[in-house]
Amino acid sequence: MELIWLIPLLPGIGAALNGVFGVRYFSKQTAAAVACAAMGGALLLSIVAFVELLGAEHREHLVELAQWIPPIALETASGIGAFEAPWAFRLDPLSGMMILVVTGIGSLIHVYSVAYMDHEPRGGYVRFFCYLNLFCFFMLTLVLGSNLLVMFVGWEGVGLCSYLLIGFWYHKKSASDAGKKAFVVNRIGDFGFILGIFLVFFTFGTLDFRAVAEAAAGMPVEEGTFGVISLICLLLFIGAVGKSAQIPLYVWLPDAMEGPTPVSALIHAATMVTAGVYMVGRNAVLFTHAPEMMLIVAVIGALTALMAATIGLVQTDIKRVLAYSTVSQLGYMFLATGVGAFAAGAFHLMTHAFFKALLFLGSGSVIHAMNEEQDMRKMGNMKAYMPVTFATMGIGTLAIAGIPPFSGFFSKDEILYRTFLDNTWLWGLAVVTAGMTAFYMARLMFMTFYGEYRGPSWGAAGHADGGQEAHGGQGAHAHAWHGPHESPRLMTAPLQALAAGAVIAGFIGVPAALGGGNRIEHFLEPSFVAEAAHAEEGGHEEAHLSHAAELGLMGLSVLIALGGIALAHRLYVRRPDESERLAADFAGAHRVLTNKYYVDELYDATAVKGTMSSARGLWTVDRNVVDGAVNGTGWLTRASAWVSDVVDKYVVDGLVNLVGRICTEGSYAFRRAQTGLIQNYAVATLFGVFAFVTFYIAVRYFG
Amino acid sequence: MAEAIAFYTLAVLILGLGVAVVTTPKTVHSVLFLVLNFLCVAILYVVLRAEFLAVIQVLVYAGGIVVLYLFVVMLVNLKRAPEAHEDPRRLARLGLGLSGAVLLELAGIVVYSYGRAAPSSAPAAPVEGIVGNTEELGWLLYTDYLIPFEVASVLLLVAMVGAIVLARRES
Amino acid sequence: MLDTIVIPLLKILVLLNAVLVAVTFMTLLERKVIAWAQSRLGPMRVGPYGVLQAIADPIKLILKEDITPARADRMLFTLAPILSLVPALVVFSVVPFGGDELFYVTDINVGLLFIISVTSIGVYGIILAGWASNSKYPLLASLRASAQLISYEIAVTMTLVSVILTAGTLSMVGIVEAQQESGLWFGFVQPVAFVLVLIGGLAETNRAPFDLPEAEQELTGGFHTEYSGMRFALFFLAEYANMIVITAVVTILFWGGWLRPFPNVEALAFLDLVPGWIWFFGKMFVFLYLFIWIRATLPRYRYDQLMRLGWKVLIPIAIANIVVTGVFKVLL
Amino acid sequence: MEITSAHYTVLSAALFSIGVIGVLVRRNVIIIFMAIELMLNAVNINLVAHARYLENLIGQVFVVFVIAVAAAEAAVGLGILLAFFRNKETVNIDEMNIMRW
Repeated sequence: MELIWLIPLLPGIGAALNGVFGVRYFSKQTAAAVACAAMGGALLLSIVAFVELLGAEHREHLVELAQWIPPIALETASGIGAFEAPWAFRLDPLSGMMILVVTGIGSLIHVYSVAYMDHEPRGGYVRFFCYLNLFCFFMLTLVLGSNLLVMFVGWEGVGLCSYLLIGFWYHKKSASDAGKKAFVVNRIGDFGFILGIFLVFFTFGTLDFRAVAEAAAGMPVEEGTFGVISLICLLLFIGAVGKSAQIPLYVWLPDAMEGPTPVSALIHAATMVTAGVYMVGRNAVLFTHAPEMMLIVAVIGALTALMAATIGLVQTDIKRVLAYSTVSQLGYMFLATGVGAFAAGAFHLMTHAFFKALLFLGSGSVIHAMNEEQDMRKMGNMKAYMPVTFATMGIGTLAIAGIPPFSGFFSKDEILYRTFLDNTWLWGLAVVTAGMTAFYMARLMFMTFYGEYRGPSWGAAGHADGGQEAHGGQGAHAHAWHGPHESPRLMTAPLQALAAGAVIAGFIGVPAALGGGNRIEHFLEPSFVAEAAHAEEGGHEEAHLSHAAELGLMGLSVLIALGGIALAHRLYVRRPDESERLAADFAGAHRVLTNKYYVDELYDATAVKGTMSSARGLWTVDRNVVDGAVNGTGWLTRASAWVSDVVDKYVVDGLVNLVGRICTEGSYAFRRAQTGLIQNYAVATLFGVFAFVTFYIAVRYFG
Repeated sequence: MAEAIAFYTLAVLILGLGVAVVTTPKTVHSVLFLVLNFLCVAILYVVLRAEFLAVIQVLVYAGGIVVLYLFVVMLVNLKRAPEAHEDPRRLARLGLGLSGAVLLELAGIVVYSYGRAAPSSAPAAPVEGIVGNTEELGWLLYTDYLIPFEVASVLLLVAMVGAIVLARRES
Repeated sequence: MLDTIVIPLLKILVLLNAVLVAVTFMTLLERKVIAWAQSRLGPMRVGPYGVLQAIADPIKLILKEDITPARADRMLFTLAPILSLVPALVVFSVVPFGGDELFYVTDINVGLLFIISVTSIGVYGIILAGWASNSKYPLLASLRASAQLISYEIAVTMTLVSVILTAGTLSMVGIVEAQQESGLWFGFVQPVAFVLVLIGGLAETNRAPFDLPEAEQELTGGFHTEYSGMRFALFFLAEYANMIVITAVVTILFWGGWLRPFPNVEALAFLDLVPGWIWFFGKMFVFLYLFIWIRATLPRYRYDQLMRLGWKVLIPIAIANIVVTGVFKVLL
Repeated sequence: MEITSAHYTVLSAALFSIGVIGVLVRRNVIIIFMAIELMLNAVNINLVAHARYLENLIGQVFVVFVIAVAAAEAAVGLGILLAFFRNKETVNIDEMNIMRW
């Protein structure tokens, strides 16, 4: 456990090697080997650390590497405090779980990428692995950071890597635009986050999570009021909203699908976007002391889940469906945290990481097979071509739909159960969302793998057709497409591994109602409560329903999920024409959904246009008022300068010239005195003597 | 009485030789008159009971400085008359008039003031008559005026070095 | 009246005549001595052993035509020999030939300085003679002579400072008395000074081996080339008078003047039977003879050697002598 | 007919004026130098006379210094004169005005 600092550092070294030397010297194989080795090492270390953590009495370990910011005297709410931040990493159940997720899924995706990015030219290939390793470095820093500031470093770092990787194919305008969009939207959230950090320091005089939690535990719960903790939570939540793509800042995530698919899988499904959830969980004590904020979090989570799910119903781009699905699932997680089920949120985070990464990688496999074709309408009957992908994606779909015994069922059901306990309205929304999730995922599966093949015919013609949506690197090499085919072993192996994870990951959280111990919740519990509070409230009994009622709820959600799958089967497999009829019948709603509720347009019209027009207005003010003032001042200056000039020319210059004239004219007279005749000078001296003596006589004898 | 005779004789000689120095057209004659003038001054010093200064006057002025002048006169081998060229702008007449005026003024002051105040008569000559004040002067020079004396010697050294540097031919 | 005017005038008269007579016989002595040195007889025709030659020579010079060169500066040409002789004679006014007041004209308290300063006037005679002749050889010779005189005058004067230090007075009589008190002639106390003054005296009188100004081979006769008759005689007189002055001064300063040898030794008191002035003239005669002897013996110096000897040997030695004397004076 | 210090003062002033006239009127630099010496001597006469009449030897001490300075002045002045003469072949002060430009 002492070596946990190596966990982020190994990918960092890998990134540095690839970035500094690799871009110039490494072959593709070497770069991939370096990156994968770094991740593998990190995974190994993570496993060892996690095992050690499980065996430890006190499940928390702090490693302080170095002083980062030496103590600086700064004012806080309670007098002058010392602002300091060490480079410190904390391993506790939550971060332990997270590093396993990050390094585990990260490693698989690295392996997957080795094959997936094979078409890239060497420079881009190395760059990709460099970025990927860098991302892991920052993500692990974020996860392991023991205080808000270290976390913020990781937070910003993953933002940067996200930007770099979304815009990986930077020659493509949509990709670079998407990267910028992600970056800018994230900045809004980060703005809130860093303000929250300031406020945390101002309030508690420290940035260490544990210290903050202990301090916050001593403060009263802000029931019915909106105090300083609520404000902190609001600000932190804004950061989380930006990073985890919640209303209203989710718009960047669907666009982020412009990046390579492994990136979408790793960053925009499994790890980075969950950082918001992780951060809220990290500050669980703060949030539990701000019930009003909890409600807001829950509502926003539920609304996001529902909204994203509705959009996902009609999307045709395979990755966008998954993207909205991700947003929706993140909404679930926030819903969980909002209702106080932090462990459930984290549990869902983990399971989601498995099955969503699986789904993304599967979709990537399909896209790969279809020669970069992403539109589901041009697919179909893919199960015939790529059985492994079909099987694994099927498992992922069942998992996300919440069909027992796949992992999604346990985590999602835990959330629904806890939500039901807390707020039935929200529970209703969540259940509806679950149904929709099942529907659109099943739709995705059916459109892609069943039915007739609708894609282009392979050969020379297909190549041109597929090339239209292909990324820039695709056109660079003459890779003849020979029709859909199963992906290479390097890609299917991670799929299979993830599928296995998607199947079994749920079993660590089997609820008590099903005879399980819900071990994950007990394992994670210490991370979400203050130590003092933990000891105090250890025996506190939470409200819960009877096992029967719980089982009833489970059955209901499974039923709804199955209903959604069945509906999708009916609409897209048995009667495909019916779906088109439905779309035509509800053309208005369909259009709204297809256009994602016009949110982008709304933002464009309000935020972007508003900014632009206010800028233009300010520009006008600048041109007319400020410039006018400046010009007026200038005119005044010129006028006064003119007056000064006239005075200078005729009065001052006149005086100066007069002096000069006098000197000149005088010199004509006086220069005659310089004869070069010493005796004349002596005569002058003598005249002085004469004058002096005369004066003396006059004063002495006649005065 | 004797002093008066000596004084008037010497005064006439000194002034006459002085005028001769200034007016003689030939430089060598001028130098000669200067020597004679200095000798007369030396005698006047003896009259004034300053034997040491008298001897020094002869030794340094007559024997040293004026010989130097004589040397220079001989070394300066002029091919044309030394005062051939005259600058029209020179104010010789004005200078002459002014010096005369100053002299008259000074004489007037002296005569007038001494005529009013009781003129100080010479103190009685020492009894021994012939014993001088050389030792006394030596004491003064080497005690109270030691530093000026040394400064004067340094001045002479500097002058010597300077004269050698100036007069040396560039080789 | 008698004391202040008549007696001194008488003394001066006697002294002048004595000096002039002495000078005439000096010329004879020189001719004789040199002749003997060269195994000749010298003047033999006029009087017994040519003794009257000393009178014949002046008569010849006086009777000769007195030529003034056409382009000479008449005034200076006339003045120069006088300027040359007068200082030489004036010096005798402070030279005491005996301890009694009878034997000196006056004894001023700056006697030695007086002698130095008056001798320094003598140089004018030579320079003006050369200049007034308006002739190239005399001018060159006069410049040489004056340079030589001035150079050696410095050396001699500095040497005399050490003697003055030893004696503690500037008065000539006082210096002799000082030697009587100390019981030692200063020649034994200041041997270096004696040698220096002797050499300097030779140079100041333009005697061999320092007779550059009169070097016949180079300058056809020196500064007085253009002179003849009585004016030449005056230069002649001046030179020998200067010799006598130098010997007198050396006698007084270093060899006790009119004192007998070992003046404080009572055992030699019988020597006092000889009058002081005879002691004085005897000593003088020895030095005069020495001067002539040197002339007959030594070859002439080259001009640059002469100047180098004066400036680089004699003056440093003289300064060192002053320092040593001063140190002893303070210590004893 | 007693000789007072006034006599010496007038004599001194007269000799000084002769020197001044010499300096101002003559054009031969050597004679000008000599006129300066005359002026110095006039000063010396004054000093010695008053040393006697005031029975104070300081006047004579001062004369010693004046003579020393005169010697220095003569040496340097004549050195300059010789150097100048070597370059310009003149001792006429009216021609010594090259420093004017």
